[in-house]
Amino acid sequence: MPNSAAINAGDTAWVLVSAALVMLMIPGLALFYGGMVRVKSALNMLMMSVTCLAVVTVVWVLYGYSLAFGPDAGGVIGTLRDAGFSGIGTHAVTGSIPTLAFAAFQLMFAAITAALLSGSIADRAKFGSWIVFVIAWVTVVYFPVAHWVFDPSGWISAHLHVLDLAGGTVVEINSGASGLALALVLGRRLGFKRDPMRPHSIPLVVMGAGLLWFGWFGFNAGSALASGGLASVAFINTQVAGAAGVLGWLGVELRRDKHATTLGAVSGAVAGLVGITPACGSVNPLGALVIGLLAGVAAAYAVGLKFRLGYDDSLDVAGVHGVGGLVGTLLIGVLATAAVTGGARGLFYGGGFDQLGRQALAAVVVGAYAFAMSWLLAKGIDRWLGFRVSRDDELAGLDLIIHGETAYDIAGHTAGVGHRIGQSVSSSQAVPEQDAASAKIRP
Amino acid sequence: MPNSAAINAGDTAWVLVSAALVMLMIPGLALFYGGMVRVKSALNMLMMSVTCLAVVTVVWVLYGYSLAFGPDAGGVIGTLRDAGFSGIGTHAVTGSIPTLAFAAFQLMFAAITAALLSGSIADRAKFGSWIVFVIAWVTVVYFPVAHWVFDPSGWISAHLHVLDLAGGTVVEINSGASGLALALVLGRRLGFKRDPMRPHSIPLVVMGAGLLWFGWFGFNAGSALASGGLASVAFINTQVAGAAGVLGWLGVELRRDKHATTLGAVSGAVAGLVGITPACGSVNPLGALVIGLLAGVAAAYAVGLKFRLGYDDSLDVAGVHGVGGLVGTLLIGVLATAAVTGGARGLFYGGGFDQLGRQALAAVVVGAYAFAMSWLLAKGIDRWLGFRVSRDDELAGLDLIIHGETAYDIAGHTAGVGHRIGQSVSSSQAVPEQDAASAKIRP
Amino acid sequence: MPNSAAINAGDTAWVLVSAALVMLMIPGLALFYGGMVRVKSALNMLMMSVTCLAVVTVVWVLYGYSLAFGPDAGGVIGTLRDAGFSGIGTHAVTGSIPTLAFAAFQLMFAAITAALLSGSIADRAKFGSWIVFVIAWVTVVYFPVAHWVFDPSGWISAHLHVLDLAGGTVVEINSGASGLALALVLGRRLGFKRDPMRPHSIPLVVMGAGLLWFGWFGFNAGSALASGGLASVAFINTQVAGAAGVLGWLGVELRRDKHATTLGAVSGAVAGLVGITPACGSVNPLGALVIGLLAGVAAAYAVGLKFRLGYDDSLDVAGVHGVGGLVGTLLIGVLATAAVTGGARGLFYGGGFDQLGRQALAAVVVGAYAFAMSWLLAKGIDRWLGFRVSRDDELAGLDLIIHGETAYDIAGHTAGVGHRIGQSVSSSQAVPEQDAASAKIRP
Amino acid sequence: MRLITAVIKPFKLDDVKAALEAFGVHGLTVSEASGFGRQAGHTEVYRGAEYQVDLVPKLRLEVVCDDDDADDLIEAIASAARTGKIGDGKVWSVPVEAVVRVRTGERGSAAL
Amino acid sequence: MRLITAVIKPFKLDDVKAALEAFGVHGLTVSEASGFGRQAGHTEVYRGAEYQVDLVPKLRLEVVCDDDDADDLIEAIASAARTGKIGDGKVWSVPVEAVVRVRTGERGSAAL
Amino acid sequence: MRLITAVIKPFKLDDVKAALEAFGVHGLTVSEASGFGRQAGHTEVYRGAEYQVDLVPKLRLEVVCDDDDADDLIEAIASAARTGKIGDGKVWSVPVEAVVRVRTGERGSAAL
Ligand SMILES: Nc1ncnc2c1ncn2[C@@H]1O[C@H](COP(=O)(O)OP(=O)(O)O)[C@@H](O)[C@H]1O
Ligand SMILES: Nc1ncnc2c1ncn2[C@@H]1O[C@H](COP(=O)(O)OP(=O)(O)O)[C@@H](O)[C@H]1O
Ligand SMILES: Nc1ncnc2c1ncn2[C@@H]1O[C@H](COP(=O)(O)OP(=O)(O)O)[C@@H](O)[C@H]1O
Repeated sequence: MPNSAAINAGDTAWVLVSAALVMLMIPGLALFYGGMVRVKSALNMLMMSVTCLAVVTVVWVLYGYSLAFGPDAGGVIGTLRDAGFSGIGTHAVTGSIPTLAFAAFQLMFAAITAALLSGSIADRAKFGSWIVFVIAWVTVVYFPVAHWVFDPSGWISAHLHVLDLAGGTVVEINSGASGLALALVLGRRLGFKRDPMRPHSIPLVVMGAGLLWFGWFGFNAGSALASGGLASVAFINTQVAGAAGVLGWLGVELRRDKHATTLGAVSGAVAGLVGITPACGSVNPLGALVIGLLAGVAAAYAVGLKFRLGYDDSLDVAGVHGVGGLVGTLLIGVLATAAVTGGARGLFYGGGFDQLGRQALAAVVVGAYAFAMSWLLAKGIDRWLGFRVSRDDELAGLDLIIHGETAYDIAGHTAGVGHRIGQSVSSSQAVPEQDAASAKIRP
Repeated sequence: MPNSAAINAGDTAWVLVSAALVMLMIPGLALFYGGMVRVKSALNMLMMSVTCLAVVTVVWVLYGYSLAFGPDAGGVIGTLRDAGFSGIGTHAVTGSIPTLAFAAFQLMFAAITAALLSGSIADRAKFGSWIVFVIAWVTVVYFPVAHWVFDPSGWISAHLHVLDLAGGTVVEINSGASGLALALVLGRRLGFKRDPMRPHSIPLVVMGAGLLWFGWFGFNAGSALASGGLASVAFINTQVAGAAGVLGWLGVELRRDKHATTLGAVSGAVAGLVGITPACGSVNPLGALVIGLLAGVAAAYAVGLKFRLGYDDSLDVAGVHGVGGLVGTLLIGVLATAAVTGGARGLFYGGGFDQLGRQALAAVVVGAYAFAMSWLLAKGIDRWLGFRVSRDDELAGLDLIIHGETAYDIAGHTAGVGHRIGQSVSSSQAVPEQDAASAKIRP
Repeated sequence: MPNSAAINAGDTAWVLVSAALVMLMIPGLALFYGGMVRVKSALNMLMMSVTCLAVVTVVWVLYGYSLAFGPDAGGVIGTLRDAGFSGIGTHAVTGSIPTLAFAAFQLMFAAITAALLSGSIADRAKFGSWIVFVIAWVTVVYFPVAHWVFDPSGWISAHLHVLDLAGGTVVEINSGASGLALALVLGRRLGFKRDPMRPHSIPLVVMGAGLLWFGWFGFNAGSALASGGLASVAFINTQVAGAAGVLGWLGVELRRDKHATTLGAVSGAVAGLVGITPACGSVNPLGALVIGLLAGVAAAYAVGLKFRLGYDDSLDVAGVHGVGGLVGTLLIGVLATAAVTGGARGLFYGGGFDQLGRQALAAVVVGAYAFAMSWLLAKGIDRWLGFRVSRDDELAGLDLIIHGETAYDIAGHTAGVGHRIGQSVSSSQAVPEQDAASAKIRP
Repeated sequence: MRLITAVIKPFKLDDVKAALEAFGVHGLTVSEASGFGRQAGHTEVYRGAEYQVDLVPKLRLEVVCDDDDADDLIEAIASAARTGKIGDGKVWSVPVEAVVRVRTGERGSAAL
Repeated sequence: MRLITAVIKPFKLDDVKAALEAFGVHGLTVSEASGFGRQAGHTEVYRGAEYQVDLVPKLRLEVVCDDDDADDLIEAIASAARTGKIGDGKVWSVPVEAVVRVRTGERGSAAL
Repeated sequence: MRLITAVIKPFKLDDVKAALEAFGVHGLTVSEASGFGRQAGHTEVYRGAEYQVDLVPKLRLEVVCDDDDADDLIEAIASAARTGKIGDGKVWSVPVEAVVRVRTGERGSAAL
């Protein structure tokens, strides 16, 4: 099937690769988060991400794409005309790429943004309630906000003329504010501030962070939706800000804790990458350096707030994504350079306070909307289904209780010893008086 | 060196990336499988995949490419003209990409398909016999079947007009049927159905599954061999089916076991991705949703068959790849839509039973050929070299016996204690009466 | 912003993807190395790579790119005109891609080459000194050598006409020689040759190797800086040499140790990939087979030298990268074929000793320069700051001492038990007489 | 001297330790263990196969003490470890003939 | 009361447990251990360097029982754990002065 | 017979083992343990929160021996394990009533 003439193979290749890269961020996030929790709920953490990937994808096909990018209704939301991708075939084009490639790319953004939220409620959420929340949240929060900012006819894009190439508002501030609301509704983990809740596997965290960084090139540079100068500057800015974020966070640690930690290094990387997400297509590499550094520093301080103020945003969604996204979104108003944006300039380059004001307004509106709606949704689900597991289940760990699994069986020579399959199978050997009918191996 | 005019840089970029993505599926599979076995044979599981990557690559260069895609001999096999890539330089073109790019892409398919088989004989195969089997199997089974389906002059492609973009027959049904044969020849693991043989590291399994999903975009959308509408629809279908597969498998688990497990989620993802492999270029996203869901459900039930029927397909190659591949290959005959295929239509879209019949025929022929030949090869090797390790070796675990290694040394503070390097080195300290000549550090 | 006409979207897509792939090699290397050391210093190993990624990136933006690829000064170094990428906007073009894409790609080379060195000094380096060394080393060693070989006006490139597509000299021989110098300056680990220092997690090593192999496609085939025939031959050669390297190393092991090990397989892969790095754009796939095989065999023997000769190149940077890089760089002089190079031919194809001589000269010069300068830098830093930790710290493990962390907390049911957060928090419960002022949770 | 061994639920360690410290005992040795007993294990499911895990995670504590303290200490440990639910564990004591502090070679009570 | 400690080969756990249950003993505590002894360890090779690992994996079982049962139990455990090959392990018993069930505070036989 | 239990610093295992072998003892059982005591633990920091880890890694050695050898063995173990720094650990002994070699059923000294 020959391509429509409007399709550029190079641009399409880049966007498809970028979509795959963003997809990889979801297992990356799962490992990043999963390594950071205690071993007894590690699988639950993985599952919250994995199910986002599954559930949001299905919702996206059914109606999500259409709400976010279907024909505009008043700058606020898309209509349902494109639900089920009806009428969108292989020849449909968006810009210089197939619409289905664009839809696949944007799908991944929705899925990972939802997955980000799971970090704020580690170790204590009912699994079914989480799934319900995810479906409600993407519908009520993510799709509209994506329409406002990413769709050319959305009100933030069309009227506020906010610069946000890859989602400082849609993804980062949105997830930060929503995560905070979730953490408040669910309350603190048992033992918060008393028991150590240290990462059970930092190599897993590093691996996850590595995949996140790698995928972020698709996230940011892929948002150019074409393969050329804009993608290239977004690419190198991403790299530079991630690097600077590492240095920013480690700097804070060395000053405060006297140790440069591995967890700090990768947390700083994520903070820097978050910071540059909105700005990657508006600043030059030196600007990216500043943004990454400040995002790293700000997030390193922000994560301590939860102990001071007593909310349990367990894996620091607000502290890293909220704060980092805010830093980046605002600093566009300072550091945007006309050589990169092709027009708009920040305060530092003589653009005055105009752009900065627009950026701040968008940040506040998105943050407030996300916080309020997420709080309402979470509260509603809590009333309806309960959102938090019982005390005993939380102490025992969600892996065993909810998923019937444990993460590892490597702790030495009892690995595999002292277990029995079902009842009858082992009993046929050791406990012959038991009833063979209780066999539990299922077809 | 300037490119030949026939080469499209965008298409080439996409196929090269896709080849790399499929390569990554092999370590991904290694981790996926390796995490699923007991710790005492985890490295052996990794090694079976790694050596496939090595051995199949070398065979491919020497004669494999030529057998699969060399000049056609009667629709059944390629001739040896292109052995060693002789005469295939940087200017040779296949479609709109360099032939060497096409050859690299197809190489990865051969390697991963062989690696898939290892799952059916976890924990009990002689390593040398496995290598011999792999060489024999790709030669006798994979290369011919790839020629039938993927080469335009192969009989299934040219005469049956079967739709199979990325290898539902060549890769999935083929590996499923061959894996089943292998499992039957080698017999059950000691303690099968009695001892629990639970995954030693589910985070490893999830990580492997993440890499598999990521790589699958190259596998499926790369099979378009160009970067445009077809690749894009294959891409989004892949995503959708993987997601639906998760939901399908978890649905079965919730109904049957009352737990939605992590292993189930990623198994469902793989089943969904397997299901869409043949169909990704023939159905629309809603079709992909149906295929992924059904593949997930079918595989979730199928894996239980091994306990019922008593064959030990240890990691469910037949249950996941065989069954999932069959579901996808057949459902093309139902759900193919002319808007995507550019012609052929499935039953549901008014295409009648024609395409469905062709699909079924191809599935049966490939499955039967693969099963029969694999059984013969495995039996032959078993007679000749023995294919199964001794009882004691199996109990002790293959890692120590075959590879002289253990997977982990992290179990706490005896890590690294109580070992000695060779004899003389430590003895020079603690056991001075021993003979220095027994030093074992090798140059 | 429309692209400049000189920019080819397909080529740009390929180089951006390649840059991302090479970036991924750094976490890949971190895991590869991190899995290979004892658990007590595993995080330190990860951190040495992660901080290279951060530090080298920042240095690259500030002045590194300009030293390596800025306006040539006598074939020896670039001038500082392009420092801070000043004047290099989104429209600047190098070849057929944006200059920023080229700069991002080359950035990753600098970062990973520096990270490679960390393997030679596992478990014993002061963290601050390592950072200082990295900055000095890229400035004094890497940037000049990159200019010599990779910049068209560098003396090795312009005058010696050495063939080295992806850095057999710049990356491999350079890191091998520098790593050896570092190992000599820091001296042997306590217990070297007496205690076993076995890998703490081979699955981590395999995962790292998988990411390295995957990323190497970007490293080698991306070095074509365009998406076409040259990239394709480099791609397939990379695959073939990695595969042959596995077989080469395992062959040596089977002959010598009677075990084909997992660590050996992935080490062989890396050796083969190292070997083909310079040669991937000069030989055909059969040539790649020979180079990969010989690199695997040579490295398998070379790693034993450290025990014989008594230098502690802990993770075999010299043994694998130095030796493998040398094999590849020299064999270009033997196996280069005009059909691939478009001109130059090796000894085997009738090219005489000319090319071989040039290759040898470049190898010797780069190796000698790297060794000498690295030795001087390391010695200087050792005098100035001390480069090695104290005996007690080395025994205790660097993770706890330097980073205040431990890698895992999964060893069973004491996971998370018996720890307290800070002083006051727990004391408020169990040891009430302690002083609340000693609280240690930091904002 | 006596050696008191206690098998307890892991999350009770901090309480037991506090009880010992309140008693003036500042040393103890802890190791991981698993117990079979009245307390039920749990079930895990992998690809549809259910595994019954009978071993329950426990911690095993050892305290060497003076003969006179033994009974009180046993009591203190048992109450600190008590939840009242099945599986709380056991405490037992055995007579010790000699005890040495490795660092100094001190013996008997002085070694504790 | 007696405390019986058995060091056995790991894969023999299920057999020993069955033997204990047949004897009417329904509680025991298991921990991981490693043994040096006559049984040879194994060799591992990493990048050409051979390591001799002398520690052999074992399980360590503890059962507190009545004095009268001790000898029979030792016998039962030993036969259940026996493979006849070197490294089968050891069983020993020591006198117990007191035993308490944590949950209830019961002492002596009632605590088992 | 006696059972000697030693809690030592992990890196001292090889020295203790050598001392035992020099004494003619060729069997022992090792398990992992953690100790609370005078020896300070360490501090870890994760995202700015400091954790004080009080448990210190130790190895726990068990040797069954003849009554006559017990005192000398305790001495030998203690000196081999000594570094002179806090946290070197403890060695204690308890009386053993019976010991059996699982493989053969041999009892008493013959079982060692
Ligand atoms: N006879 C015994 N000898 C040694 N340990 C035992 C014995 N019986 C029970 N235990 C240990 O005590 C734990 C708790 O025993 P269990 O019977 O479950 O509950 P409870 O002590 O509350 O009646 C077991 O998990 C096991 O570790
Ligand atoms: N004197 C001892 N004290 C404590 N444990 C011992 C002693 N001797 C042997 N063991 C334990 O018994 C195990 C088996 O001993 P070994 O000498 O290998 O075989 P066997 O008991 O069959 O002669 C050892 O691995 C060790 O755990
Ligand atoms: N009363 C005790 N009972 C059992 N083990 C103890 C006791 N006191 C100390 N230990 C063990 O001995 C180890 C060393 O004790 P510690 O007080 O730190 O140093 P030292 O023995 O040098 O005075 C502790 O970590 C603990 O494992």
